[in-house]
Amino acid sequence: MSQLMMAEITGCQETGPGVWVTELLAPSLAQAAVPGQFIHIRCGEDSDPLLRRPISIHAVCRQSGLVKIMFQVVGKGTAWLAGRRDGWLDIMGPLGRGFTMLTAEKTGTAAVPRLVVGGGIGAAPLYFLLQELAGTGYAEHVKVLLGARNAEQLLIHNAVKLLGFSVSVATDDGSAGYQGPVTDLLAEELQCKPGYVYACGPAPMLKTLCGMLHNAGVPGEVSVEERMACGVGACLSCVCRVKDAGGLETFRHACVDGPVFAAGEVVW
Amino acid sequence: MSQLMMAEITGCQETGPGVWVTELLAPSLAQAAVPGQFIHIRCGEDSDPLLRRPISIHAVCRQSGLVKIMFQVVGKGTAWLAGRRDGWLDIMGPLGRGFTMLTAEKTGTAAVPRLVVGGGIGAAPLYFLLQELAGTGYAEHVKVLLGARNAEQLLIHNAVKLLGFSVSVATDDGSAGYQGPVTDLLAEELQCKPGYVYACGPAPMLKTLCGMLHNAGVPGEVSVEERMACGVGACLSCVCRVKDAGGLETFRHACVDGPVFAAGEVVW
Amino acid sequence: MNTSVDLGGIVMKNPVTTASGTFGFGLEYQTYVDLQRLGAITVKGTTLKPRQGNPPPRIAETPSGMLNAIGLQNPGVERVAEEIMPQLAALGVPVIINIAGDTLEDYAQVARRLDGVTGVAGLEVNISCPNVKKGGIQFGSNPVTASEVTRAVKSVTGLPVIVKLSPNVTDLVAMAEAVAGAGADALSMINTLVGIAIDVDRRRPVLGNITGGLSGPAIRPVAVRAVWQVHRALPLIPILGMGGIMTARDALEFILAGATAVAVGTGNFVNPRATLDVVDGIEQYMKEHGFNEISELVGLAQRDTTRSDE
Amino acid sequence: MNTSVDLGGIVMKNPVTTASGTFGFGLEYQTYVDLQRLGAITVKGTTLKPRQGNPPPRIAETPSGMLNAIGLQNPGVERVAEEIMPQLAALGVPVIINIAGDTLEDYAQVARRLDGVTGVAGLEVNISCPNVKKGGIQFGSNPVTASEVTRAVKSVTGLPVIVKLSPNVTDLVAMAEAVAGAGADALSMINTLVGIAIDVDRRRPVLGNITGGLSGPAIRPVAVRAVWQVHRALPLIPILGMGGIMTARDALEFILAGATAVAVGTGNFVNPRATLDVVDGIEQYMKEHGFNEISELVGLAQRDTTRSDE
Ligand SMILES: Cc1cc2nc3c(=O)[nH]c(=O)nc-3n(C[C@H](O)[C@H](O)[C@H](O)COP(=O)(O)OP(=O)(O)OC[C@H]3O[C@@H](n4cnc5c(N)ncnc54)[C@H](O)[C@@H]3O)c2cc1C
Ligand SMILES: Cc1cc2nc3c(=O)[nH]c(=O)nc-3n(C[C@H](O)[C@H](O)[C@H](O)COP(=O)(O)OP(=O)(O)OC[C@H]3O[C@@H](n4cnc5c(N)ncnc54)[C@H](O)[C@@H]3O)c2cc1C
Ligand SMILES: Cc1cc2nc3c(=O)[nH]c(=O)nc-3n(C[C@H](O)[C@H](O)[C@H](O)COP(=O)(O)O)c2cc1C
Ligand SMILES: Cc1cc2nc3c(=O)[nH]c(=O)nc-3n(C[C@H](O)[C@H](O)[C@H](O)COP(=O)(O)O)c2cc1C
Ligand code: FES
Ligand code: FES
Repeated sequence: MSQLMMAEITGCQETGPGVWVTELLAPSLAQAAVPGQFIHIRCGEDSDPLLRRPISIHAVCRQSGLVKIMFQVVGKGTAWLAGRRDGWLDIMGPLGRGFTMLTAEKTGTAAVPRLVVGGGIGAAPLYFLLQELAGTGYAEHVKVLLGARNAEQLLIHNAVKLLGFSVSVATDDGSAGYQGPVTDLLAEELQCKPGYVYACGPAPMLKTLCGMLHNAGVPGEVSVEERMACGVGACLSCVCRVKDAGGLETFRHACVDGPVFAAGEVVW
Repeated sequence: MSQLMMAEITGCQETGPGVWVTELLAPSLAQAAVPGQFIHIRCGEDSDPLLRRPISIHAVCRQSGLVKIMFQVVGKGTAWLAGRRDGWLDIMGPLGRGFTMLTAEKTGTAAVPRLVVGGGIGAAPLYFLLQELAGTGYAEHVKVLLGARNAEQLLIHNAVKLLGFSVSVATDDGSAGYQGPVTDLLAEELQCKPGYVYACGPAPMLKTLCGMLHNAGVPGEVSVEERMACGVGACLSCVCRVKDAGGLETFRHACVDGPVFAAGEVVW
Repeated sequence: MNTSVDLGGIVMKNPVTTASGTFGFGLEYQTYVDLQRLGAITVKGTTLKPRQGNPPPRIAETPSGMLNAIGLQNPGVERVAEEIMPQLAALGVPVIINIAGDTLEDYAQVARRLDGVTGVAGLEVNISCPNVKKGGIQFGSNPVTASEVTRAVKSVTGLPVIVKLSPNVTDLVAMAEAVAGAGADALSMINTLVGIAIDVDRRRPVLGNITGGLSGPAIRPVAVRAVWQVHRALPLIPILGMGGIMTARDALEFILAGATAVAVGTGNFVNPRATLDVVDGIEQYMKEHGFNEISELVGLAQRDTTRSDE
Repeated sequence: MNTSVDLGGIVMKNPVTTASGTFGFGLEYQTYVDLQRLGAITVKGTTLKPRQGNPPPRIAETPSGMLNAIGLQNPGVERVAEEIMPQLAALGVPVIINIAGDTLEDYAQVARRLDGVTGVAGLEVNISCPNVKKGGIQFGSNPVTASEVTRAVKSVTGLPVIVKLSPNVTDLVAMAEAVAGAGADALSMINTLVGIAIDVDRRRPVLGNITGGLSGPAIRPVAVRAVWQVHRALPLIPILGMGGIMTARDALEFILAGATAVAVGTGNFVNPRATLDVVDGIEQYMKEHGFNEISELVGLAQRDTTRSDE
């Protein structure tokens, strides 16, 4: 269950250009969180910046009660956050609906081959997902595709290799791996008919990806970003346009119905 | 001349309950400043708190280019300031009209006996004044009266003794020196007809003090606090009601015409 | 100590409620807030038929504030009455339902439907929503139409009726007088100010709806002024004050200016426990300053004050 | 790159000026700002006779904003014309004099006195000051009186006349239409919103004048909306946009919404170099985004935008 809490900052470091990882001691959060969920962070004590900032859970250690977030500095909230090296953080979480963990019961067989696709800072929540997938013992059925602008901006790929996954990499400038969008790598992989795809990244990448999954008839889930105020389903601000099975379009709320949605239901 | 500058914070420590001294490296400020002047400090990078905060210059070392301010945490601006342990501070200064330094030319004789009276955090700018008075070689003609709520909250008295001045102390609870308001000490001293009185402290104290000086026919100056926006005479917000020699009341601006005013001209 | 207030017939055990649209139907905040400690729960704007609301983005952050253009997304009065009210009624806290419509008849129908529904303690008539074209602010910018809506609602319900005023008018006191004259039991103010934010990189408005309603601490001085002016002109009608309340001190500004009760809106997003912090903080203030009755504080800052130029 | 603009006959080498009352007579900021780099200098509100202004405290800080109740303290038009203008004229920068009065005749007399004074490039007619009882906002809340003031001033001066509108009205577009119809060469918006802050400990208003004008980043969304609406309705009349501008990006919001020029007000207090930072930042933006003429940006965010409910 989500809680409002003061979490102690136990570490904070820059892991890439403008990308920071902050570690929090938050045992109840570590216990309750599932991959794809986020925390809602108050950035400062005054009223500018005013609203909390939603940041995905990046990594969890249930034993030690430590939770990590990974974020890119893009504005005043994240700049403030990057300046916190110790002290306490006012957070709410875990929030939202995370990725569906395909268990043996749900799929008939848990060994369905899975693809995990991340673009840019979208890799952040995927590390937690991969931590959990590693724990299921089916790591060999999981392949990871990561995209970034260049080698320097590539995130989590070393850590993911250490978890034992096979990783392919794409960069816009070819400074690491394949030169081009990560969705090109996906196109190849789709020919091997993966059973399920998890993805997080910038909206244009996810849009392309959803189209590809649709054409290939492959199911999957994507994590989307919408502007949020409350984070708990009360303000109705974080709407994402979805269509139901019958094709009828409605709004769903990224903070409670998402941020993870079935790839097929998001209307881009 | 006043400048807008980024000054490096070279130290910051709590010297009393909720009272902080911050040291800045600001050679041009150290050169230009006179006692009673203030600096105008931006507290944060976002828009809350919005306005700069005026803080008096507490101590100056012209040789090293170091300037100290002493402030009490009373709201969000000063709370922010107390949190700055290093880095840079966006300041403007020196600003305002400081205390009149009575030189031999001005008075006929520089050895006119002087009283320096401080209440609470009002002691902050008086230390700089005393630094300068100590330099004139007439320290033995200067007496310092300091008031505070209690012994713990007494400021600058040790430092002032080290400068070689004789200090009398008054506290509300009698935990140090005389029990009662510092103006009681002043009443005694006024019987010895000091030549000039410098004072800074809370408005009620200054009001009483100005009345006493008037009755005793002793000239002097007081430093007042008004709410300021621009600090440079442009916004017309920091008005202090004064009366001219003819008794006509007008408004003067604490940021440029003050914060130091002749004790006789302030209308309380 | 007595902190209970009577807001035009709605008896609240303390003067703190939630601002419509910022607290959902209350249940969303149950994890963080003991709802039973609230003076009342004011729920999302409810219309006759369900509404989808506006296209995203629906919010933009601004300095010490936010713009919203939710567009009255809500499940419609039928589901509110049938599905949501039973859950809320069980809490035993007065529920105020904020209602909106495109036409006088809409308002009347929603009000009629809610009359007698268990748990509903009063209606807050939103004639000031800046985010829908018809109804909303149209009714709220003209004293004549505002009083028509008030009368339409009053004539079909036995519930206390609070009319929510828009600050986007030249003469707020005239609006207040009009709706008070038409029978409003209380006034609530303020709704949001109309604003726009532009995305400088995309060279387009940030919001899908272009304009949105500005709320949060940024507007508090405007809201306190509204309460002050209306309380000065109409000291007898109770006011529900809101606009940028984050803390007990903020709430006290409204009460001292003349509000009988206060609502926390945007503040809930920043601090989900803001309502309870306000409840506790007001009690503490009363204790420290020796007030036994909250009513002693209402409008207290107006006593012996005259404008220099009056 | 061409950043020069024509604000209703006032030719400015760049679109940036100062908001009246926040930059004194310019000279106060000379130590910090190379005044000759400004597009124009707009000075403090000037009246026929000298004024003392309101009793202190005159300002209060609020979240991302401030309230002021200076009350038009100024040395009177005679001293402005005789003593201050000669110093300003020497700079060679267009000077816009903000004028105010209690009566139509006051406005006309001030305007007449300034006609032909060297260095004065235009008049900004303040019909929207919330801090004086007579004149000021009274003229600014009614289209008829607003157009009367405009006509009174236009009939006695050959200078370009900018009329400064108040946001404290129900229908800003109607006001704009009225003063444009009466001959205003440009509009300036917005003046401050009326607000109150209460000192909770003393249980009194913070300001000596009780009410004050709210300025600063807090009001920016309201100001951008005002510019947007008026530019949409009256695309031909140039607008001087202001309200919470601190940076070039803030200024660009106004220009993209439809302002021909912008003024920095409260921002000067926070960053005395804000005007020049805005000048430089706009140029940089134009370079980065490939704009050669500032005029290409004016109102650009309105192109192809329709409200979802229009
Ligand atoms: C469910 C969710 C999970 C997220 N997880 C991560 C993460 O793990 N790492 C990470 O770096 N970023 C993540 N983001 C994006 C992150 O929330 C924004 O980058 C951040 O809010 C920007 O705040 P700012 O003050 O620095 O920027 P500003 O631009 O100053 O923010 C202004 C406003 O816009 C909102 N906003 C700005 N960008 C975004 C965005 N992309 N999505 C949603 N709201 C935005 C802010 O919350 C704020 O209200 C996530 C977003 C969502 C919705
Ligand atoms: C010329 C001058 C010199 C000063 N020197 C010192 C000093 O050396 N040490 C020190 O501790 N304090 C000094 N003060 C008072 C100091 O400026 C205030 O305590 C400080 O601004 C409070 O800011 P805040 O954000 O912490 O409080 P808040 O109450 O949050 O401030 C809100 C607003 O009120 C203004 N304000 C609050 N208190 C005062 C005050 N007493 N005087 C003027 N404006 C105020 C703030 O500047 C701000 O705009 C001086 C004031 C002036 C005018
Ligand atoms: C996201 C959001 C949704 C709102 N929805 C409604 C609504 O449905 N009906 C209504 O009368 N007011 C609505 N309001 C206005 C608030 O109830 C309140 O009047 C306003 O936000 C000012 O208070 P605040 O600054 O505390 O938020 C909404 C405000 C916000 C921020
Ligand atoms: C201290 C102060 C004094 C002002 N004096 C005047 C004035 O004399 N005449 C006028 O038309 N506007 C006056 N204004 C309003 C500003 O010119 C401007 O319209 C308003 O502050 C909004 O801009 P800002 O948010 O950038 O400050 C004053 C504003 C402030 C803050
Ligand atoms: S952020 Fe409030 S409903 Fe999703
Ligand atoms: S602070 Fe602006 S005139 Fe003194």
